[in-house]
Amino acid sequence: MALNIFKYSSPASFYPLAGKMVPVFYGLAAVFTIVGLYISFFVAPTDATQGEAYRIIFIHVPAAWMSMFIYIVMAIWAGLGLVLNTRLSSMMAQALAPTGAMFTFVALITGAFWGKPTWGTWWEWDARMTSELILLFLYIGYMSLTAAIDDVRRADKAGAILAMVGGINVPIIYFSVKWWNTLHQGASVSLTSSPSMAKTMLLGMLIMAIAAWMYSIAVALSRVRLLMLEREKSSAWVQEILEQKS
Amino acid sequence: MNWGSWSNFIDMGGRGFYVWGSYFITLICIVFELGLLARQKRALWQRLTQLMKLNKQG
Amino acid sequence: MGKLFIRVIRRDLLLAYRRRADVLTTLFFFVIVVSLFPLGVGPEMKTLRLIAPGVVWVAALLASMLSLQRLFAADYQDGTLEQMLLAPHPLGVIVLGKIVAHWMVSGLPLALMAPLLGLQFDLPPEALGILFIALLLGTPILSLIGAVGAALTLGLRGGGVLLSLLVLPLYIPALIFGAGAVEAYIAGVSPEGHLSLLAALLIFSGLATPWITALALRIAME
Amino acid sequence: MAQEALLSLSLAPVYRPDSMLEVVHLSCLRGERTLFTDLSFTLSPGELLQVAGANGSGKTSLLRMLCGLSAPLAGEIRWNNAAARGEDFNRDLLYIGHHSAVKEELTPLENLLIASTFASAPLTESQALDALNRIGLGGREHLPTKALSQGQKRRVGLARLLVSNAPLWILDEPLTALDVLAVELIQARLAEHLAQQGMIVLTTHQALQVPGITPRQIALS
Repeated sequence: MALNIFKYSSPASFYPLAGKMVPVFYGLAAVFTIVGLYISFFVAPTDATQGEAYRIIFIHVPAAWMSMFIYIVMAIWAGLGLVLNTRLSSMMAQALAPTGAMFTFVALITGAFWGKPTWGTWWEWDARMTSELILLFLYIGYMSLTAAIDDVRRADKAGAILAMVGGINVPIIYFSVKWWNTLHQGASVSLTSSPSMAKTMLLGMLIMAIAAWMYSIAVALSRVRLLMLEREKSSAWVQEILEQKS
Repeated sequence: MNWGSWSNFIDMGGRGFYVWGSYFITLICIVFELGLLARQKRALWQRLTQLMKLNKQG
Repeated sequence: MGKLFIRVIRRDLLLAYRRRADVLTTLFFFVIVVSLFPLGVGPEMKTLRLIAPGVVWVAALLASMLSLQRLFAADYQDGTLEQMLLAPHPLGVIVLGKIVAHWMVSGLPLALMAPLLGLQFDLPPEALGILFIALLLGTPILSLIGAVGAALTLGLRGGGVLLSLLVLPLYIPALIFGAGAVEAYIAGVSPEGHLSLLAALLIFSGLATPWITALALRIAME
Repeated sequence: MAQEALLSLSLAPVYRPDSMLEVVHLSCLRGERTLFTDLSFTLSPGELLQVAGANGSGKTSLLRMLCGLSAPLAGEIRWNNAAARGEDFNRDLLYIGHHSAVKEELTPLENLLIASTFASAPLTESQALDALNRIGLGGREHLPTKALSQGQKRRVGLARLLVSNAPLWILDEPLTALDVLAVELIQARLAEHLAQQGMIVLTTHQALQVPGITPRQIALS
């Protein structure tokens, strides 16, 4: 096992392995999405307090989970890259960032779509929405910083520092916004606090979250393959792949 | 959950715009991300094969 | 160690004194931004009193963006930063010295100026005092966190804009507690909680950020 | 400028007779280009190593790597049988790079005094004044450096050579922008440092004539 990890942590052997994994994860993502959507629309009952509008949570909540999970995973990969100086982990971090930003954006937009019929406004300055917005800023900052640095080694390391500093800050920001919010007015309804939440609702949310996981893995893997090709373009294994293709 | 008719399903108890709007935007986001990725992939392959040809000539 | 720390501060203060126009520019920027708000919002004193703490704080954040770009830039360009990295002392101590000096010429003047600007917004005298204390505790946090961003974006094209993008989101807790202290007082609540949290944030960032900045500088210089 | 005057006040390097700089299988990557691979050499007390090579061949990269400013792609650099990094190594090192770390807003005296506080041995004002005098900046100690000529600014940075007691000197183009007299002075100081069992690694585009020393050379292609 240890030998395997060692072997696959080199881009040359990880590239073809990732290539085989990508379609599998796309397929799984499609299957889980179909099942999840079926449960969301045809199994889960109407919510007693929120009516049909609650069906937005089947994408909102998984997207919000993903936005946070991906940030944590990204910060861990980036940190590993900084400490252990492994090329692949830094590339994984950079491959995850755009997908994380996408889910953060989706969580914000769907939150607004849920807020309008429920709160009566598109936006509320509650702790979750605000932290989600700041998370989007952090993702954009990370991507801009790594894109602005030409030297890849510096880009990896500087990105890692930013990702980790941001990671420490997210909970601080969350709690400070929460505290600030309770002092001002206090958000009334929360998306998931409905007491009448049926088991099927939870099941739908979980299955959609699994679908989002599968999708993220597939996209991140195919993006990390591009990064590998780009960065190692003069190495023997990339040349070999290019020969085969043409 | 039995919706009865298509129009009921589309209407979502009067919240159709919000429910379908958020699902639609999510779809757009995913399509956008995948499209961007495919474009990056094409551009990179093109660049790399060109580079290889140049290297072979020179 | 302490001696070195003092020497770094004295050096940077001397340099700032020789380039005092820069210091004044930041201060005037702060004054102008704060003074623009009543013109945009309208002269209704009740509204102005309400927004005053937030306005002063946001203006302080923006002003710190202006001055942060200069924190390491000159030393980077003339090779002094290389000498600091190669000095037989912990880099974090040198960095902390530079941050303290930076705060004395950028944050401290803002804190001293703020009560005067608060008068434009008809804040009561006690609120002015709390505004001053909050800024006194909060502006060093801006310099400390900002230093990490300044080190990360060192020497990059478009570094100034990038710096704001990276650092401004991280300023949010300081903004919330800082502006909140004054708002709480005006609303008749004790501002003690806000100020203690601000102090906790200051201690935390004071302990952590010099070392993170030092690491970022080493990475930037590779 | 008499060389005896130079010798009289210079500090002897604090060295160990078994001091050694070892470079083992060093490789350097800049951007996507490999600048050099498998570079090995050792430097013993009293030796001078001149790094030669065309522009862009990696001379500055090598010197920065020797200082520990950047990490090698492969290989290692050892100082006195330990990795050449950290505060102990820095205490033994004097590095003067492309940019000579001179602040235009400060006077030559302030510059030298501040530079010496970053190094381990702070100078007294009279020591600093004396060094500036010897390097030909007498009478200009209290002028702002921005009022000086290019060559004089360079001398402000190089004044550190006169007061350094570090055994290992790493100098990137120390002779550029200097007039004949200053070049002679610096070369004499280098000779003195070597005679006191110091070590020097440098790059230069000019002909190097250190009295009594034949420099070893390595060429980067």
